[in-house]
Amino acid sequence: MSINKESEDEPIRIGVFVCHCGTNIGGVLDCEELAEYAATLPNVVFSDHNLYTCAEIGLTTIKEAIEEHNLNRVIVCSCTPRTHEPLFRSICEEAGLNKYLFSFVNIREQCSWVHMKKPEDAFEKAKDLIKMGVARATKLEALETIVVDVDPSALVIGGGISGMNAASNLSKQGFKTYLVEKEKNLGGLLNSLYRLFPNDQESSELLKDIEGRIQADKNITVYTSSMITSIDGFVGNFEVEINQNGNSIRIKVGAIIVAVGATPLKPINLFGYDGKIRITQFELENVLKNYSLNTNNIVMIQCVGTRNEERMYCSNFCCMSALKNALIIKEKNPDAHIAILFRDMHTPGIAYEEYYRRARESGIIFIKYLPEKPPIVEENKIKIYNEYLGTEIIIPYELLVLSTPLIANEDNKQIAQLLKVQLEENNFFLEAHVKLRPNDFATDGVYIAGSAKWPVDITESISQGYAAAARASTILSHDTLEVEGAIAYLPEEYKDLCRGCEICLKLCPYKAIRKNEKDEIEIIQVLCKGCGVCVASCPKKAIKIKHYTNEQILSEIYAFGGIKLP
Amino acid sequence: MTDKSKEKSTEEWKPKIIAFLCNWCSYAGADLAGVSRIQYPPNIRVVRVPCTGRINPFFIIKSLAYGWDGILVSGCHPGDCHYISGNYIARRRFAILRDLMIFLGIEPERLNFTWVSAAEGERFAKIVRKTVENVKSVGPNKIFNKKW
Amino acid sequence: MNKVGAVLVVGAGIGGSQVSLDLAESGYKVYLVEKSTSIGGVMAQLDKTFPTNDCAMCIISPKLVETGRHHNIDLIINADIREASGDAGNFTIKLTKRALYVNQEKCTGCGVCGQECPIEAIDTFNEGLSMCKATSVKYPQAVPLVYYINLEKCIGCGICYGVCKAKAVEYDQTDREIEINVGAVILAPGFDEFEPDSIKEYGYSKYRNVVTSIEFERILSASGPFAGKVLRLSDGDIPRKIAFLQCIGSRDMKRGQPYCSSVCCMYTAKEAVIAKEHFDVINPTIFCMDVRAYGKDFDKYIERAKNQYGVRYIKNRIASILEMPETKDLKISYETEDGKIVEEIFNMLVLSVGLNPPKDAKKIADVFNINLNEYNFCETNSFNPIQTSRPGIFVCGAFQGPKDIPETVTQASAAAGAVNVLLSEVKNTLITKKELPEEIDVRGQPPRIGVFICHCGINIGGYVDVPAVTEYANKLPNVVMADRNLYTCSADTQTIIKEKIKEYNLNRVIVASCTPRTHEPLFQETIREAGLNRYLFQMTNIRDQCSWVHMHEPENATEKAKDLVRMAVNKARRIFPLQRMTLDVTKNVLVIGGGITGMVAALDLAQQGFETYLVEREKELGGIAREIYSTLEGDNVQEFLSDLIKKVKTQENLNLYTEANIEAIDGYVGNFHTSLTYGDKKIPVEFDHGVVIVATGANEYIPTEYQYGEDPRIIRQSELEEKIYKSPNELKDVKSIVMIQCVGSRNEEHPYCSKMCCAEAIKNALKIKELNPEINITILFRDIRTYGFKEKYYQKARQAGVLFIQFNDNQEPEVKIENGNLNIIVKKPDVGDISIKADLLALSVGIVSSRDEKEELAMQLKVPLNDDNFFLEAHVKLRPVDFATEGVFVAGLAHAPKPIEDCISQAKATVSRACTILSKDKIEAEGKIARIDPTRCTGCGLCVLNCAYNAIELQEDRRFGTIAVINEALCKGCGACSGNCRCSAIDILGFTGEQIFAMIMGRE
Amino acid sequence: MNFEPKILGFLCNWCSYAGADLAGVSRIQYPPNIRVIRVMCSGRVDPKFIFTSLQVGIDGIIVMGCHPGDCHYLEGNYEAEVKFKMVKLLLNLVDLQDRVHLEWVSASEGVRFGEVVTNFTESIKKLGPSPLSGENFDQHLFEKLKAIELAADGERLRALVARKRIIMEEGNIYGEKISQEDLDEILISAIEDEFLRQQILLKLKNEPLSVKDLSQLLNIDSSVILKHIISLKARNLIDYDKIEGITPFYQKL
Repeated sequence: MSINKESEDEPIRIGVFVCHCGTNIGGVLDCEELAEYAATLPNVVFSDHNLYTCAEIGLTTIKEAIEEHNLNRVIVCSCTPRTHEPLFRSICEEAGLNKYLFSFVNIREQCSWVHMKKPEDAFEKAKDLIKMGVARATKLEALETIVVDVDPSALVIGGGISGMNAASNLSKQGFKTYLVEKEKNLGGLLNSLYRLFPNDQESSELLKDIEGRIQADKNITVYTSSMITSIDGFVGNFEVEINQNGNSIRIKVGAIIVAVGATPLKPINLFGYDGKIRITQFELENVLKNYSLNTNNIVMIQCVGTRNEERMYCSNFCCMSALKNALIIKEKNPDAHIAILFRDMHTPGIAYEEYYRRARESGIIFIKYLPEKPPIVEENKIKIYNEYLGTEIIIPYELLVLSTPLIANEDNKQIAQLLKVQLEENNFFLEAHVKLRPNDFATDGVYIAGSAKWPVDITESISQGYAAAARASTILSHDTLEVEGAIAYLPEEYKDLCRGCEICLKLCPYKAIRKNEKDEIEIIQVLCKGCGVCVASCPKKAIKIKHYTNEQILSEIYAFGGIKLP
Repeated sequence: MTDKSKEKSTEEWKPKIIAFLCNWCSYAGADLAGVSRIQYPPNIRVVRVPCTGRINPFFIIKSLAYGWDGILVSGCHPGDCHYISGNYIARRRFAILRDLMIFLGIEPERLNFTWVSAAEGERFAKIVRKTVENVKSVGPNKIFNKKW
Repeated sequence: MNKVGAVLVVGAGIGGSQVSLDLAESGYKVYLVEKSTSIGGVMAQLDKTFPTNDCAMCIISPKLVETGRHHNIDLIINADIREASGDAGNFTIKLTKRALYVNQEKCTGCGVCGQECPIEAIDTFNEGLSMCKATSVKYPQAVPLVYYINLEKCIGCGICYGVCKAKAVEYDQTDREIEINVGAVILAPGFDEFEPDSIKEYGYSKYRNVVTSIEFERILSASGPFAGKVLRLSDGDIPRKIAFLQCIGSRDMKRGQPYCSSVCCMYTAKEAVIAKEHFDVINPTIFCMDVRAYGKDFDKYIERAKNQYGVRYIKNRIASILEMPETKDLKISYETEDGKIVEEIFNMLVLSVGLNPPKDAKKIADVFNINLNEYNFCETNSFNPIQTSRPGIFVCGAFQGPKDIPETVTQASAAAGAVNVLLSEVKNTLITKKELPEEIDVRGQPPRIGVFICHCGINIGGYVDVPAVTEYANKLPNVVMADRNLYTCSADTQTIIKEKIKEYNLNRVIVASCTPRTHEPLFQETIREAGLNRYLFQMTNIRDQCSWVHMHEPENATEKAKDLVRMAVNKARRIFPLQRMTLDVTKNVLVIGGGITGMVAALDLAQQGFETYLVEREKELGGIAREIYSTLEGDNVQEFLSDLIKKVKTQENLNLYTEANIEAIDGYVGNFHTSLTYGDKKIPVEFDHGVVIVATGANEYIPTEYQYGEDPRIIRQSELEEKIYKSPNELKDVKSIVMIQCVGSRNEEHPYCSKMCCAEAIKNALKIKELNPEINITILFRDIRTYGFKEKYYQKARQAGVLFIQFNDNQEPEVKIENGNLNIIVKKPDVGDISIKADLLALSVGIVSSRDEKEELAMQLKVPLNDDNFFLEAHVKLRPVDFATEGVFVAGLAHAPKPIEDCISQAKATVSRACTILSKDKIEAEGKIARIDPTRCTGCGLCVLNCAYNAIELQEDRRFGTIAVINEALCKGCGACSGNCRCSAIDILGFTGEQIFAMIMGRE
Repeated sequence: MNFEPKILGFLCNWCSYAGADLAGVSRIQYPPNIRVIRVMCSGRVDPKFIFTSLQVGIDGIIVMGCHPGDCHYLEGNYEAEVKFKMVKLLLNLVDLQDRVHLEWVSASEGVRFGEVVTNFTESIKKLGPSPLSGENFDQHLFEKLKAIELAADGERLRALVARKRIIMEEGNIYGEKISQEDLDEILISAIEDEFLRQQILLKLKNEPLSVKDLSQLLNIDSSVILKHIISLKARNLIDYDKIEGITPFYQKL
């Protein structure tokens, strides 16, 4: 922790360092003059200009200047804080200055580079920016970063393929891991599968392997037939209550992975589903396990109960399942006639497309149907309109297999509430960001893997399990967690202003605001990310934010406007 | 008067005023001021009595003797007395008491008698303000040296 | 069929509240159903009330608090009755309690929800003159003090839920169906004001400075939008000239209602007077047709308005109103008395709107299956004005016909009286009585005080440093524990208080929280349940009178709170248990006066099984009614009277003494003793009784003016009535009859209106016209006061050709007998003198009461007479049939002149009031009463004079000589005696000098 | 004379500020009038900042945030949008609405950032200098803007705006969704009320005034002024001062 050089009575002493950035800035702006200008600004006691402020020599200059001129604010006018702020902050810290007393002025990306052709105007702009930076710096306050201990253990909810892999991975990294499964056995949907695409491995084999590893792992505690009943706390320090057959178990973990999987849809009232001769693809797996098929005419219908108005999503793996199972049948009984009625075949990647090709070669018939003209299932034949022929085709069947999607578990809502995380419209769990944080939740320390988020196949489940484990380890591998200092808080002296309207509580995307047992609003510092929405919304203006205070922002506005308001 | 006490009186002096309020009108009026969140100076301390008729002149004299800086007595408006005629009796009583007190050299500004009805929250606040002003205008109660 | 000892009261205005309290006190379970969210009705909206200019809120709020807290009254707010089935004695009522979205039990009324609500709505209590929030309370002093969400306005932002520390906001509340079983129903839904939008000429809602009288009432009110400043709406200036227009929507066949709304003349005069009182620059002018100041002391009020306040009366309807575009003043043109049209500019215009039946009158009639009259008010008859067309369902207040507060309160009690008669055998069957533990004897123990300090959510805790105050309290002498609570009034805190009393062996309890006016009884009940005497409690107000009013000075507020707590502790150290004296009640009644009033009261009471003594001075029963044959409405009075007399004579439990003379009445409430002699033989008799009803009536004035008695053609109205009914032949040759009104009324000697003479004249005029339409009838009048539905007959009389000529107050008609011709001359300044030849002159004489007759009784009962020698009730508005002396009641003409239906109402009202005492085996007196130190009393008797309740007497004492003695049963503990006692011999328990000195002294 | 407007940009750290950096890296040229204040999220931009900026004479203010759905803080930019809508509505009252602008710019939209700034600068140039800029600024307008700032800063509008999105999108506490139009209607009427009330308060701050004085100063019908005087009095913000003749004067508490 850096020493806080600033004290209440100490006058503000600002040092301004203007960077030439080679010719990037210096080629457009007269940096020397800017430094001179900066020296004229209130509270500025030192200013300098360097060729490269971020180079070793520049950094040394800053450090020396802090020492020599007893600076308690440092401003660097150069490139963008987005890349260079951490560097300068650490230099300040090295010189014994709180890192939040550093301020950045961007005169390269947002000045010299974009106004090359108007150097005079750019110069004026740079002056303004420096003036604003100085005004802001005057109002800066030293902040403490908050440090919380991290419990080096994890909870994985769901003992399917994704959860087991996540647990195993975490354990291997040395973290105590708790694996909670609501069913009697681990394995999830793996239990109901026969062979797996694309390597045609037997599901039970895979399961045996991984389950064996899990059970043998002393670092993993497995709770089967168990439900999560409560979750308190926050990243690094979750307190979880598990109910196993009526017994309550309490554990403390630093991170949580949600790998609850999903449930296959039973297509009640669709295509004459009866569970006997008209079954689902999942049910077919069971039939295939101890091959008992003596039928020759088999028809499969894809996209049953999905990609429709009720479920506007593709279940991702059903095309592959159908192909795989069709090929298995063909393998056992080459005389079998198999027709797959599909809307679009989704076989992405090399291995999967290969599968598709093999299926076609093996004589399986693929017939496209239109969603507005779905196949009509009769007693032992199917009528289907073929777009290319322009006519209806009749296909006899002895076994009809319906490819149904995975749907969200019924208890997702309950778990989401416990974790204070969001669900999307189909009640799958919603990740923090679809591209950038696909296995994170907005809530820190909680991660997601597998079909709980979206229907995925085994391969993807396993990689997501690893991914989530890796994300969790970024937290767990630290003894302590340093949390952003520029966060919102409810100052003691403003507590009386707060009426508890809960506006902030509802707006906070990180659930960092709650009401404590005294019915008072409380901001959990470690959860706050400092976005400031609560601050800008609080009707009583009781909540404040550090480092982006109203005073700081207003001082910049005043500096630019040039008028000092009372 | 010593210099020290002079000094003390020049700094922010908060007069202490005792208020005798009848339960039915003035006390209710004071409550209404509260319900309506009408702000007034916090110098008064209220003693609730059933009726202004109950206020023995002695209470007033004792209050001054014990060093309260001012007195506020407030009852129902004439005719509104919950006990039919208590406030009339009080009015007569205080008219005489007031003369007596003035005769004794007590500044009349310390003695404030008034009526406040249950609907007059605003008026109550105003009267407290006025009373505090009155008392402030004559300074701390020095006639009686007795301090607590 | 089993009768049920419970009553449904519909509507919780002043009438509904009165009836509920009466019945609850008489031993019935009461369901008081109110359609809005708070009780109090229109009276709570009023600034002052006529004729006493009492502050409406001052006098109604204690009553409302009592109604809200009474353990026998189940208050159901925000509810509508849907269905009423069954018969008298046993009704099943289905009602819907609409959702408030706030839990009534949990809401502490702190108001934070309203403050934080971002949505504004129109404040209907202030008649739209100000704004309130979508989450609001009806008015600040509302009972019950419960907030509710106005669903029409609420956008559902949920802020109130968050800010409510009591967690009382419940958005998922739904309307609730309730079924109750009652023996009787009383309808008291009140009235709705006439809405003057429909009459375009008045410019209401078009011209900003035209307001209705109810709006003006809120403008006048100290708690109204302008805090009592009289300002006009266009620019907020004080209007120098205000014009009041009377009869807006009343007495208006075409555009409003044909009847007279009864109260407008008086409330207009009151509003004019109060406006003038507020700002002397205001000059009120009242435009009216007649001034109908017919009630007790009303005329005096009008005179005061005119003479003392300079209120200008112009007896004309106006011709037009125009707004001046620049100033927004109003130009009014009207006809002067001499027929000229003049224009005058006023700054503001107040429309005295009439009283309409409640908007949902038809619905009420449908639900309860009762008849409405032609104006959609509840149908009743003259001899039973509280009985609806369906047995077991009664009515009171303005739903029966427009009326003022005293008449409403009277009728409310009358309806309660009727219920008492109907349900007397199931009395006391459904009321609850709490079993309480024996009181702990704390005598000789040093005070062990427990202090409970309330955060009141954030209401106190947000401004006052409650922990600091608690710590401070803990250090005070004799305080053995001090604790603080989020809500001290919540149910769980009551349990805590009880536990602490046990744990710490407390013998004094202090609560520092809100106002004792509403919450003291609750805490007293709690400590009583824990075995402590309820007077071992002290309360100090650190919310309404501290945190709320010093929000910006938390430090000073904390200091004040500490002082207040210390003062309470100092007092608590000196308080001691008090006992409420209980008195046995003799369940007998003395009714003095055997007129209609007395007989109705006696009969109703005797029917309930109370031993009743009816005492009549004369030989015959019936009093003044013997000379009345018909009411204006055409009911046969003689038939009613003889029927009544027959019933009285045969009624069980009713002891009748005629030709009686009361020798002495001793004692006090519950325990009177009377001795009298009766019959021509002057047989003495003595008996005990619990209450007294005074119904001694009054007399017809025997005129000395207009040469009465000098000519057989000059007769009184009652003599004319006798002729009409007994010997109509005498009228055969009569061609012209002149009637003169206000003979012996409204003059210096009798400055009051006799209320019934206008009706009498019109009644006789109509009857004569019926007998012979050819007879010319001229009525000379000052104001025609056919108030209420009687207006109909005034219209009828005019239609029948009766000529009405107004004479000025100071220019009475002259009677000239020349050459045997009877001529009556009326002076009209505009048209000159009019001379009318008459064959008969009927003088409408007033009612007078003679001091000689009344004084003795007044002395015996220690009750007062007013200047006009009528008995003076305890409170004009709220206790119209009570005397200040408990257990003594007044009804009928003894109280003031009034027609038969009013007398009957009052008679029944006294029945109910009497029942509140007679229904109890024991009555509990007040605990905080005066106590005399006989060693200091000099027997000067000043206290006797000061006591408004006749609770002090001078008595000879063996040891101390002549000393004052307090009758504990009568003392109300006001302390007027104590404050005036020159020897400090009297102290008030609960507010002793020592206790108050302790509060004064205790500053460190 | 060539008018060079003063333009202030509030840029969210994650998208727009990065977009601006990208514009720099790509050497995209745009007018140099803009000065940037970096905030963590566009949702942090308190309406007060915008009103203050206008008051100190800045000619144009642009707020930039992440594209819908891209917010680093999940939904902060939606909040920014709701708040900005109120800012627009308030500025409508003084005809300054065209001087503020809200735009979404992502981290990859360097070119677009340049365009947005160029266009906005052009539009402000067309509008000419702000009536609040320079030495001889419009005092009257300044006070009105101050009133707007205070109105926006008041509990009522802040609460309404902060709950607006939830009520529109997730539904209110009764589970109903209220349409944007209906909410806007409520908001607009609240805005008009609060604006006028703050104007009254500002006027009363200097000296006690009567309803008629206020009516004249604010050019609003005196009966409307009175209505708001009642509301302000009920909130204990003002009180009677004195009565001159027949005219009561009010003072700020």
